[in-house]
Amino acid sequence: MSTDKMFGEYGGQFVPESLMPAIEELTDAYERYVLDNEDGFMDEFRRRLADFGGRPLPLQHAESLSERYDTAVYLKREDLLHGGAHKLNNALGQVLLAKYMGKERIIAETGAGQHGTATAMAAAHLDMPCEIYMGETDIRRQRPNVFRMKINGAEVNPVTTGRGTLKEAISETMRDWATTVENTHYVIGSVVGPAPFPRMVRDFQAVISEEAREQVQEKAGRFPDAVLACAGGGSNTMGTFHHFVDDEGVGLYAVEAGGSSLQVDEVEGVAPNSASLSTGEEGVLHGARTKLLQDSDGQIMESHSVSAGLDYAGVGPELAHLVDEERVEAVNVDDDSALEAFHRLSQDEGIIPALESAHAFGYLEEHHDELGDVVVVNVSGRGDKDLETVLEETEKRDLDVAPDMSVLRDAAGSGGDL
Amino acid sequence: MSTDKMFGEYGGQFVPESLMPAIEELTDAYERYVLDNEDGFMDEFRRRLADFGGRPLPLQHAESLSERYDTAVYLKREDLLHGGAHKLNNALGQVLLAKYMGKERIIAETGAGQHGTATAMAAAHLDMPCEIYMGETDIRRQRPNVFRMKINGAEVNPVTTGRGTLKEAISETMRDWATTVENTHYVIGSVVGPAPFPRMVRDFQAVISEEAREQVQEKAGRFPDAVLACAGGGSNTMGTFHHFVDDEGVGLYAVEAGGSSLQVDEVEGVAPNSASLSTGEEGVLHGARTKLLQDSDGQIMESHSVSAGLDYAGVGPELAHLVDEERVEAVNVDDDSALEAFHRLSQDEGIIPALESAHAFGYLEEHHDELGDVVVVNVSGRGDKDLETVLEETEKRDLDVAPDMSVLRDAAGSGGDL
Amino acid sequence: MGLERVFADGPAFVPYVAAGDPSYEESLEYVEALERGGADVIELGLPFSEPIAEGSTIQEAVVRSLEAGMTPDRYFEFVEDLDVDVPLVCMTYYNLVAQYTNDETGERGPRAFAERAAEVGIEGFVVVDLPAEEAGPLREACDEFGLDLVFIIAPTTKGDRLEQMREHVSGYVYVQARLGVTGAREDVSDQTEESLARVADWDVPKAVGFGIKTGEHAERIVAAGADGIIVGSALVDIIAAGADGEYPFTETAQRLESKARELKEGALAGAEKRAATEQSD
Amino acid sequence: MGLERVFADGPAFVPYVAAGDPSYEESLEYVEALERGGADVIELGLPFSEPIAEGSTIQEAVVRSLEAGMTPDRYFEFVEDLDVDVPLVCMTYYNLVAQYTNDETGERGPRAFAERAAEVGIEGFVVVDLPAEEAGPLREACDEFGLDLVFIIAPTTKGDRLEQMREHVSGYVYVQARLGVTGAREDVSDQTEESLARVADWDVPKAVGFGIKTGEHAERIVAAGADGIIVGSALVDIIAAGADGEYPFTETAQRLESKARELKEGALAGAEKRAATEQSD
Ligand SMILES: Cc1ncc(COP(=O)(O)O)c(C=O)c1O
Ligand SMILES: Cc1ncc(COP(=O)(O)O)c(C=O)c1O
Repeated sequence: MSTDKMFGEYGGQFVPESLMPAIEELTDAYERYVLDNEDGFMDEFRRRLADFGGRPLPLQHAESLSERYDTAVYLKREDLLHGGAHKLNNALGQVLLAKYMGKERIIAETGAGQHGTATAMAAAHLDMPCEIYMGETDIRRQRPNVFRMKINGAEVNPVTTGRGTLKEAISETMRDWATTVENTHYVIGSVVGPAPFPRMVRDFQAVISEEAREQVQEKAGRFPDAVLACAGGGSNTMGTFHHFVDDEGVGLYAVEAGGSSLQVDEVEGVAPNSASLSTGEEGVLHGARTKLLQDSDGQIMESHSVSAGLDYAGVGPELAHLVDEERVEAVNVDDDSALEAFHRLSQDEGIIPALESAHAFGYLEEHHDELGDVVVVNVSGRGDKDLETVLEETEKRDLDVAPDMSVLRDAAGSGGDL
Repeated sequence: MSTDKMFGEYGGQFVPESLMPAIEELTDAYERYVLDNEDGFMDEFRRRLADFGGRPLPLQHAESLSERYDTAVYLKREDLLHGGAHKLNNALGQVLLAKYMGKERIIAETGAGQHGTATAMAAAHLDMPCEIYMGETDIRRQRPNVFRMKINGAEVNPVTTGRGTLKEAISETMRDWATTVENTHYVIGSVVGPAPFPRMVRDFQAVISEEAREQVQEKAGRFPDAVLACAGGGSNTMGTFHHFVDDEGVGLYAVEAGGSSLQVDEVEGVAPNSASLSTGEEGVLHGARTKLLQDSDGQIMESHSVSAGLDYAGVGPELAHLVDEERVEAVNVDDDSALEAFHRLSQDEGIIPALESAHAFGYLEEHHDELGDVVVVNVSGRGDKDLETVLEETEKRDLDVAPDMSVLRDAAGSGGDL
Repeated sequence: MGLERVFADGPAFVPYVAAGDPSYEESLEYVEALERGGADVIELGLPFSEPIAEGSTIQEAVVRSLEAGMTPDRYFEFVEDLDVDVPLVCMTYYNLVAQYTNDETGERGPRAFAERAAEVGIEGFVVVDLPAEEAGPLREACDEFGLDLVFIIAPTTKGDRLEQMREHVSGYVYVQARLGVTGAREDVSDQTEESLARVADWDVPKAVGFGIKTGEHAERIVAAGADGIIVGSALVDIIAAGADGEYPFTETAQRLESKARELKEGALAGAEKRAATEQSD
Repeated sequence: MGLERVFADGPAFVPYVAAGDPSYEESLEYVEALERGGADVIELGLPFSEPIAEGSTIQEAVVRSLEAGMTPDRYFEFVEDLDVDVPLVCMTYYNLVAQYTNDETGERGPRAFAERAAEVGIEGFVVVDLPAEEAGPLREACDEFGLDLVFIIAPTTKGDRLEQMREHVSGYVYVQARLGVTGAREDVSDQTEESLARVADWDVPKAVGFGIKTGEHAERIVAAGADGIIVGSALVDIIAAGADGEYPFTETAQRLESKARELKEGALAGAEKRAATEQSD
């Protein structure tokens, strides 16, 4: 076992044998193209990230929040990336890599639909046939994204097993891959899965912190005291942290979805949260040893979060390692806090964040006085995809910060639901 | 009448007397802050466009389209601007100007909802109370945008007069303004309305061509033979053309919505298109003399286009003038062609354009062999807001290029409509 | 000597209705009822599809009239068909003026419009979206055909603009009582007196409009110095009630006539009050 | 001498079912029925919540078993309760091995798991998501407790990987007949012969699985050189039909038994055929 498959004791390659050759092939391609820039792969990747993706993206001084918290708050604007989330950094990298590897077909799983849309966009851009697996529950709660994938020419395959969310979609994509591995690349959507995925996805996403680290020095004249990013699988998290890891004074906060509660229901096998870093135990899922939401037997729990993109029982192995090493602090906020933060950022800064990203802002609200003078928060995506969910969940909760939506109902007449 | 209220014989200030003082005040502010950069207004505007808006935006070489048409096609990616359309360039400029002018309240009209969302975002960003007027028909066909405005803290006032589209919304906003003019700025959404709006909005949008003109020289090593932009009111059009106007060899094409037909129904007062440049007559609407869709008596027609943002019976006076001068060519494509182009760009380039922008690509498809070797097309916005409309309109038409959407219907079960 | 003459003998009552609302025939009767009620000048609206300065009452009147088939040509016929002796002012929006075409000569625009208006006996214009700056061509046409061009002074009109309008105005000056759009209100705006004060030394009569609803409003406004009151929405509300079938046609005409009388009497009472105050000063 | 022994006397029939599917009691009977039908080794699935290598047939079996309350501890009880003489292999996913905790000692992980498995009489493991690279700790534990660790050779396993696995494997090698996930198929994959050829000179027995459905498939595969056949989904389909109420419980047991017999006989026929071919070569 070569050490670079591991992050401390996390990581590895726990996959059926039929996938191992593909993973070896991928490891080789990763080393050659990504690490060694063979055939100018990384140059092409960066060029496409700029021209197609819109990079570099701003680090914006957030005036209202800075005033509210008496702290210089900077927003890393991944919501402005083509497709509306940081996900394209990785999807574009992997689809391009698949092309360099001579693959003819792309598959991917998606939860919130953001990775699916990013992959569908990248595949359309690079002219690769593409199929996306998505749980039926997620299809229902993220319909606009389903639509976008189809519009981009991808197939969307509904996954009906389990609770029909991200975990099941990953499993189903692995099944497809086991069958088609010879001509197909599996574009995994976060820093999870068997090596080399966690490292590779992190490297594609590291452009976030590469830019942010320079930008914050330029704008604030110093390093930040804290960097916040929400953590589902952890790709935006690791992307936002990576280049800060060696900067000792910089606190790194991975904000997980606390859902409705941190307690688990062992009997039902349900965790009403997705806080695997905060509450999970070491185990093996989807190809890697990492922290998991599991029962004492090792059966994986159904996670739950109001934000589909955080709704995952595992987390990237590198992040698990960095938390164990106390380099990253694993924290979490609950659904209510995320929803309130969603409305706050929308109203006070004019930026509608993804519900995922809103978690980071929920943490900022709750702990701003412990974070120091300069704080960078990653806005991992925009919230257009979450409008339906937010309407529904906000009404359930009767939140103070929520706007009055009656104009939408009044005009619903001939239009149908939002 | 000072000539700079006019563009040839177009333009002017045809408004009720109660608005004239505000318009004079605005003219003064425009000259001082925008033209003379007083108090560093333009510096602040540009800084905010960068940090909040995400500028500069790429000029992307479109590989598939270039191959399809055997022409170097470049896309100006305004779809990547914060909010999802070029509209923020103007909204941010005007809301900031209102702040410099000491106004306390913002009102705006919206058709597609893109100008409304941009204004709501800018107002939230700059902490200005904001109300948006929107026709009831448009509220129904652009629900996600209504939602976004509300989420950003704006009020949305439904307009029930007439057919409930952009024309009525503008009229209603002018009524509000006539009442509140002392403390309120009306952020008009395109290069229309009384002077100084057409010039001022153009100046805010001209950043598009300022960037594109440099970028195309860098990427293509020369000036383009043709520049294409869709035209509703004409703000993205003028923004995309402005810095090319003096470059004689560059053909400028304003692509209007041909709707279902260029014929009008005089009896019903309905034009099944919004092609005011191509088919309209000189007249006075919403404060300016320009080309209009009107009947022989001078009553304004109801326009129609599958894309709400082009659905307007007037057009900016400067554009009318440039068409008369033969500097700009007024062309149009019909609903079908726009829908097909929407699917084509989505599938071939991985960019889901706004239905408005899709018109420019419809024209490219139909006339690519007459446009020369290097063509710049403005992607004025992204199509997320149009998903419902496209689903509906595509199904009606049974288009070849459209994807199969059954997965959405199958999973609709407990979810409701898209 | 144009429209100024009607203000000579005491405060003028100037009603507004949209011609052809809710139908050609009914509208003829309504206009005549207003004269019976004491109108001194009638502002007769030529409806435009985008009435940006009107509140919902007049917007709806415009829709009713347009739907009943009103056009500029029909409008001029309407004026010819009217059996009233008081002067008529055509109130409209500029695009209808700009597009008007003389079918015989083919001439188009303000001159053709003014010529035809004069022919049917109209004595002046109020063009809502035509500020003094843009009024050159119509002003010329009015001069040629002996018509008055009435301008509106808004509460926001001050300084240079005010001076400039003073030069252009003729017939009477329309003093807009408050900011905003047309529509009957429950109160008299505080802005009214201020506005009147700003034009106090102008030598044209001052007619105040926007929001006047009752005889009592009329009285207060005339007492405050107005030479006339312009009332639209309060009258159009009565027509709307008739159009909605709340009252039969003849009753609607009677209601209009008595509302007109109430307003005219209010104006007269206001004039007496003012005379009294002026004497006591 | 471990599991190899069962392949000594002719082709082995190796059925797979999920323990506890659809209930503890029924499942005990089903396993016994398989033995009666001629099973030589039984791969008994310990169900994991994320069965990433299974097709829908076995996925659903896993869900039925988990919903009926199967856990690793219950699984070991199940094995103890079973009244069969043939060797049992535990087929599962690695997380259940890694998390397994010996309640008495508190020891957790592969060693605790292997110890308990050996205790109840299990003779080997197939851990679907544990490639040779990650198998160190479990390999050690197997050695300690005298268990076989069976690896799967996929159609994609070639070159160095193949050599490496040759060294680690014991009991038998599980030759995956085709790419993809488990599930009964209508045909025999062309990849089977190729795969067998790649391991022809290995000295462990070769059992072929994935997609075998009928006696005729079994025959062809054994004729092609396999020492055994592994059949899961085709049997689980019968259990599923029973669980769905299509057949009463006893009939389901009989159907399983006769399916087993069909497969075993197919394998035997294949062995004869091969012997015949080998002679004629
Ligand atoms: C906007 C956004 N942020 C964050 C996430 C969580 O993923 P990760 O933790 O890998 O960044 C998602 C996943 O869909 C997402 O869409
Ligand atoms: C994306 C987009 N493009 C174009 C337009 C048309 O406006 P304009 O012609 O002023 O650019 C709109 C208007 O809403 C729009 O949303």
